[in-house]
Amino acid sequence: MKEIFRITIGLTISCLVAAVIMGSVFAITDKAKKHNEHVNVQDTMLGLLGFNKDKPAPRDLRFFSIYRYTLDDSGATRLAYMVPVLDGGKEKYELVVITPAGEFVERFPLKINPEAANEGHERELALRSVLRPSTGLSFADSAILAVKGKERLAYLLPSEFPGFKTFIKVILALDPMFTVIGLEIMEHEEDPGLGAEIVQPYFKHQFRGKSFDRLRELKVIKEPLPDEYKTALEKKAPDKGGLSKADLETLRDKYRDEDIYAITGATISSNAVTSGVINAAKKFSYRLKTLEKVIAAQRLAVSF
Amino acid sequence: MSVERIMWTVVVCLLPPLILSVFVFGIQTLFITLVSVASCAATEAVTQKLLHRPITIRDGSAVVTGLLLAYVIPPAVSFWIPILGAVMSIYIAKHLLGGIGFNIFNPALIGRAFLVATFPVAMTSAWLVPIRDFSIFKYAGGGIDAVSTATPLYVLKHYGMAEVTARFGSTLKIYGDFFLGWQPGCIGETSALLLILGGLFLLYKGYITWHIPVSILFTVGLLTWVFGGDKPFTGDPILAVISGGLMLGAIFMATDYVTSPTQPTAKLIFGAGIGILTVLIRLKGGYPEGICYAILLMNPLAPALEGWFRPKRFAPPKGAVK
Amino acid sequence: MKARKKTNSELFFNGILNENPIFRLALSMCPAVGISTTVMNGVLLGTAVLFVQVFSSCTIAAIKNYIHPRIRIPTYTLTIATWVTVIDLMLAAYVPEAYKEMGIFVKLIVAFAIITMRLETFACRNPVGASFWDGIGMGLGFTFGMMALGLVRELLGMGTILGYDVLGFRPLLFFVLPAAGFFCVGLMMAIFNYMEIVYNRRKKV
Amino acid sequence: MLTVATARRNALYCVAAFFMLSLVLGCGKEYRFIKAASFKGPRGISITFAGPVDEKWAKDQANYSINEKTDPDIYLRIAAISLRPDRLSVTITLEEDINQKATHTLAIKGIVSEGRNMGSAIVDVKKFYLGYLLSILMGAMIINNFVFTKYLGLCVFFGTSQKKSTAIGMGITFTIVMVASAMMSWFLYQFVLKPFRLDFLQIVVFIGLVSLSVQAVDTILRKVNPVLFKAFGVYLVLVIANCIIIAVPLILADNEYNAIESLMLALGAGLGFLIALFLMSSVRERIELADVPPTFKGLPIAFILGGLFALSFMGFSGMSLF
Amino acid sequence: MRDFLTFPKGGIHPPEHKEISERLPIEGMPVPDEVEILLQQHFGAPCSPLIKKKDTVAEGDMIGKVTAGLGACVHASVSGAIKNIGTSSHPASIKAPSITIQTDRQAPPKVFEPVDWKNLPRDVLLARIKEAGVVGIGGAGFPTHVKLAPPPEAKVDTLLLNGAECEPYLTTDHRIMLESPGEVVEGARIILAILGITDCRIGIEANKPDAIEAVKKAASERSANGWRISVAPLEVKYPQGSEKQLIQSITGRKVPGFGLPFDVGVIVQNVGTARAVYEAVCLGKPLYEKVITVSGKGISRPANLLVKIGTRLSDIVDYLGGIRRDLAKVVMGGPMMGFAIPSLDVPVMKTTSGVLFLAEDEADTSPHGHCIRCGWCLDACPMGLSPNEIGIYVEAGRAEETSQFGLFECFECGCCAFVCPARRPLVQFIRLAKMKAKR
Repeated sequence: MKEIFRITIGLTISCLVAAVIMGSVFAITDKAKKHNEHVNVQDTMLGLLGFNKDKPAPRDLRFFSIYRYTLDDSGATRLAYMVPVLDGGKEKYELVVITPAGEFVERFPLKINPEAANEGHERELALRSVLRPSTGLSFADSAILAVKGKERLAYLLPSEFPGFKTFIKVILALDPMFTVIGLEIMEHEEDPGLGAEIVQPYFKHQFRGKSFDRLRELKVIKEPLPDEYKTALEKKAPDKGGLSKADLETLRDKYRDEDIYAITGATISSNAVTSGVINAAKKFSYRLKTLEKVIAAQRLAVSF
Repeated sequence: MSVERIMWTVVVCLLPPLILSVFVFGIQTLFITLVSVASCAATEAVTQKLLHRPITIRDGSAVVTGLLLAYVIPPAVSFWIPILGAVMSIYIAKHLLGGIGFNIFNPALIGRAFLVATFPVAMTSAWLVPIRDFSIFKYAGGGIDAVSTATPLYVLKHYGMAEVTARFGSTLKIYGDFFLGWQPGCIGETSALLLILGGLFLLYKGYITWHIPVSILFTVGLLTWVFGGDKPFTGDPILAVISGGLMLGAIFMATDYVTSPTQPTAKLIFGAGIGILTVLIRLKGGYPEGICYAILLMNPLAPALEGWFRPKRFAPPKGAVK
Repeated sequence: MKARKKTNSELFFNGILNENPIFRLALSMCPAVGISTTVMNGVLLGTAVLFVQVFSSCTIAAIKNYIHPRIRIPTYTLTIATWVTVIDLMLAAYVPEAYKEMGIFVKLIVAFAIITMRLETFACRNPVGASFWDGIGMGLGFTFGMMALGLVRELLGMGTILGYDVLGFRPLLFFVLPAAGFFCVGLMMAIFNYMEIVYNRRKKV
Repeated sequence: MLTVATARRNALYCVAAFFMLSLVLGCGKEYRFIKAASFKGPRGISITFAGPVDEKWAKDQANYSINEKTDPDIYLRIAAISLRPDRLSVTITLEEDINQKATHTLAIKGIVSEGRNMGSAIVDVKKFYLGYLLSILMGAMIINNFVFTKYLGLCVFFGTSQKKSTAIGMGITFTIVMVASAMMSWFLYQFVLKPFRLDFLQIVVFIGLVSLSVQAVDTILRKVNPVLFKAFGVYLVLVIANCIIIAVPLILADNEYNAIESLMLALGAGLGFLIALFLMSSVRERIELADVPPTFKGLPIAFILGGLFALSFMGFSGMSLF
Repeated sequence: MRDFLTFPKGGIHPPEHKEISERLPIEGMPVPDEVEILLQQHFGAPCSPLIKKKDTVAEGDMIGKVTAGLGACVHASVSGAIKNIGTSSHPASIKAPSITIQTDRQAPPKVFEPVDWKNLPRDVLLARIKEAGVVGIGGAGFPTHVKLAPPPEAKVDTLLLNGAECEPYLTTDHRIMLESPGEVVEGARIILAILGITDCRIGIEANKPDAIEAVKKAASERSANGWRISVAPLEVKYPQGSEKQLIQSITGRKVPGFGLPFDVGVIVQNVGTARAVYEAVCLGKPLYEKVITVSGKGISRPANLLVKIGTRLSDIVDYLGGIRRDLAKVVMGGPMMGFAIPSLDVPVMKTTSGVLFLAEDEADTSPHGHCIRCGWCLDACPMGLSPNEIGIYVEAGRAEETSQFGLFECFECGCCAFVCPARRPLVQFIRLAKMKAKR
């Protein structure tokens, strides 16, 4: 009996100690983790917009996120957008609920710190506090708007779609006219040497400069990538076998309206990325237009 | 009767497809094959020398492996690709495991799987359009990129049957061409006719039995017919059987003594397993052709199958047999 | 045979050579096969294992007198799991890129037989200092094994070492594939065996 | 004796009940007037009604709206609608191919049958759920075999694959513990760790649960069937040192699987381990007899074999069953 | 084509080579100067000598007797003086006790008085067989008097006479059946009388039509009064003459492993044994002479010889004009089941059915390779065993584990080794495995 008591005490103490250690480490690292992740995404986005160490981003460049949720309000499906608004110079979020057909339903101001809005959990708490308890809530996607001063620079769309093996996660950058600015592959598990080549500049940069109308009709062709095009896409410095700026421009113009050249031996991955990009752009442009209509009608003071 | 005799007979049976491939894909296929055979033989000799074993190139098994390895390589690859494949086939898949008789996996196919993993692009896209005018030097001097094409199974998998007929001609023409050997594909796998003739000769000599090839071809045909089309029972079993490496695999690779079971029932199961896996990979998998991996996947089952299907004992004593 | 107390340096080299966890003890093989594609991966996972091993060894060595023998194994598990959680959280926070690369394997350190084995056979019988050196040796042995594998695979598979382009081309893509991990470990073990055979032969002569 | 039989029978009932439950869940809900809705071809959806519907109503495109469930605001454009002569079934053809992996929502307005208005309905159209379950099972078991394509559980895998009997014993024990601990972990994770944001404790909790289920299986087996315990008890300790057993709960935590799907994954992982062990052991029993180079004897050659297995399992890469 | 009887599983068709000696009548070989009679001629215990050194013995005198265990006595095959009692090289290369007799050429030939056996009771018949030291001369040399007294619970209903002689080269049984069919059938009748049954079937392979005819004629002459003695023509297939296969071919019954023929109601005797029984019972002549086939391309003059037991092979070679230069190996017994012997000093035994002098082109002496698992040996094995596995296990030094493949059911017929494309000495492997597994 005494032994059992001792064992229990011992186990409890060690569990408590372990829990304290893990808990404190978690508390310390969690912030750092989030910060790092945020910085990472930020860097990628800046990179997509063409900013890097040599060409730092302007001070007045800001990113605003729109979060889209689907609501199940006792049988009726609703879309809910968390839209950043300016309220007396302060950044806040407001929730706009619309029907699938695009008609305005209701709107709520949200009590959420814009910094904390990065956190899915925080957002959910804020949403729950304004919605009816019975409403079903599920996060759909988000879009990021890059704004410089008053001018919209770009839309950044995190998106994921099934590839050859598992999901491919990308960020697609569109300009205000929905022309592709750039594509960055964030995560994938494609085969090395085949599907994994989607991260290579010669593939992902093919999407650059495709106008929205061209993008809609974009196809994947199974022809060898012309060498000059490849050189242009890889964009090495002129002293490393790259091209001069003028040449680059001419080549870009020449191939601007080309279809996507598939990666040799990885047609499935090429197709997956292409159709994923097309879908993301198409859906986003449609939704943005709907949302903007509602915003205009409601006279929301959005920050973008 | 001797191992040498069997192996060299297999070599002879394998030669007609090679000769044909010179006329279909050009003279460089001969060169690739020679490189493959030579490097297999050389690897065998060097390995056996290093391991202080008697050198047995003369028994022809390395030559057979070399030939088969070359036969499952596309005709437009660089010549050093088969050299690497040969090292993998003979050194790793054969001699490390204890030499002939213990190579659990078919060495030539391990070589091919290794090459597909190492040179995915070359091994899956260096196909050539068949030559029809005997200009066998057409592809010899390079310029291969411009003429590379797709295999029928690739087209079928990614674009459907309609595209196959659009590219290769009417159904009847396809049957004729493919059966005779005028289809894009690996060096030695295109001609169903010559492979069948070789197989029949081996069958006549009693070196192989019908069980494995027939059960593979039957299973593939049946399953393709059932599941291969848009709707059930609309697949094309004939095309499935005469295109790709199925014939070569079924007749010359799956029947390899070491890597297949010995008893008739076990052979039928083994063949059916290969057939099912082939169709599974062809229809649902990531590759247009599945016979190579299907055989490799069934090979390790051969020891178990042999254990399960022993010959019927004359009259075993009571309790001696499980 | 008389059990002689090993010096710290002996403990240290024991883990690296004589009882190399990967090539000699054949423990903790999963990451050796799965993610030894680059030297950097090896270094990182090795460091993680080193950390867990050292801390767990020291912890157990420190509290060994208070552990009730009947809950020995649960205590080990708890200790290891705690330190694994710590390193897991830290890696996730500070080196997210590499952490992503290593995937699930950092968490799987908890199931590594090598760590439990060292606790059971060494740390619970030796003082903290010796356990520390033993843990360092084992951890470094693991790191060394992972790095050796990573070196071969990175060089042959991508033509680079530590990310720097050495060969200028990618020789054999195969070595990047996880399947090659089996071959590399097998060949490496054979090399260790061969060295042992040669060494023993020398000693006889 | 009696208790053992009863326990067995009860266990059987439990299993049967479980599968019935999964069947019911798998088949989805009953709809009042719409009997079934399913994908038909690459861009079609077919709806079956309980009674004949009005032709004029049925042919009106405005009565249908289809969207992917996750995109309720983006309607798919309908190209054509066809009604079967018996007026019991409608096929809607869309303008573009349907992403059949996603669930689609089909809303039907004011169904008119025999002059009566049957009201509106919203139907989920998705692939056969059992097929999905099966693909999880097969995926974990063969296609993404944990040993040969995910490279987990290797220490135990190489340690217990020397003899067939050991391998099978280990595999079965492992599968049982795997399923038990994975299900417990899933429940705990879904209902405790996640809601209370304690996911950083997952490693401790999961390893604890594994030890617990090993202990539980140990105790139960010892009491219920001592014979079985004698056969399998020795492997129980090894199970804890197997990374698959901790990897599966971690994977479950990363993916949004429901209970049945988690069960399938755990079962698949266990059976896949069993298959891998069986294949490896039957092959190793043969290699034991071979003249393997002395430096490769034992573990090195087992690793080479593992590599060859992994090479052949690459044939499954990119396969999706349903 | 006629329907010949055969067994269903396994079997092979090796080249027969019987044409070398099948037309040569049995020829009595002159008595050699010295004979060496082994005291262990057969299955069972060795005999103890009944005489001392320098004793003189007459032809047919018993010189060795079994004192304990299973066995049969041995007799002097020549008259003369005992030169030595020592050890000799046994044909199977084991040193065995033997008696050497210096022939006395002046001694008169032995004359035997025939008796009418029909009035003798069963015990006497058996005793005469035992006295004469008759053993099964076709195979292992099992003492015949033991074999003919099966335990009472065994219900024997058929006697099978084995005249298949399926081994290539050998023609002794063929010549015996051809030249003295009456004696063979008479021997069968004696055995039937001892067993108290009436049915006898004589299995003869179809490649000996003349023997079939001769025995048929003799059998029909002697088949009156309820005796049912008939000839069963057998398909030419090796090992048709193996006991279990013969029983299956003729009666369709299967003798279970480790069982004996009387378990399925059958007794099998070689035709030569039947003739020896006749001689022992009717003439009182002990078994000290033996017909052997001397054949192969390596001997100058092949022959079917009637030799004294104990005649050394060197004497036979001298008598037949010596060996030829391309001799590769000497085999005692048939080429399939016989064993190669290292020297010509070994004497003929009761069970010796032939001596083959094989030239280089007849004997394959090239080295063997690895098993390629073609499975041909599995198809050839009449017992349904797995010789390939046994060979591999033996080579790997794990002979003890081979009993799972039915090691002890193997009777070493050699079919597997004959078909093996890798020329693996499977029979040697199996013998080795048996030795190790017994230990």
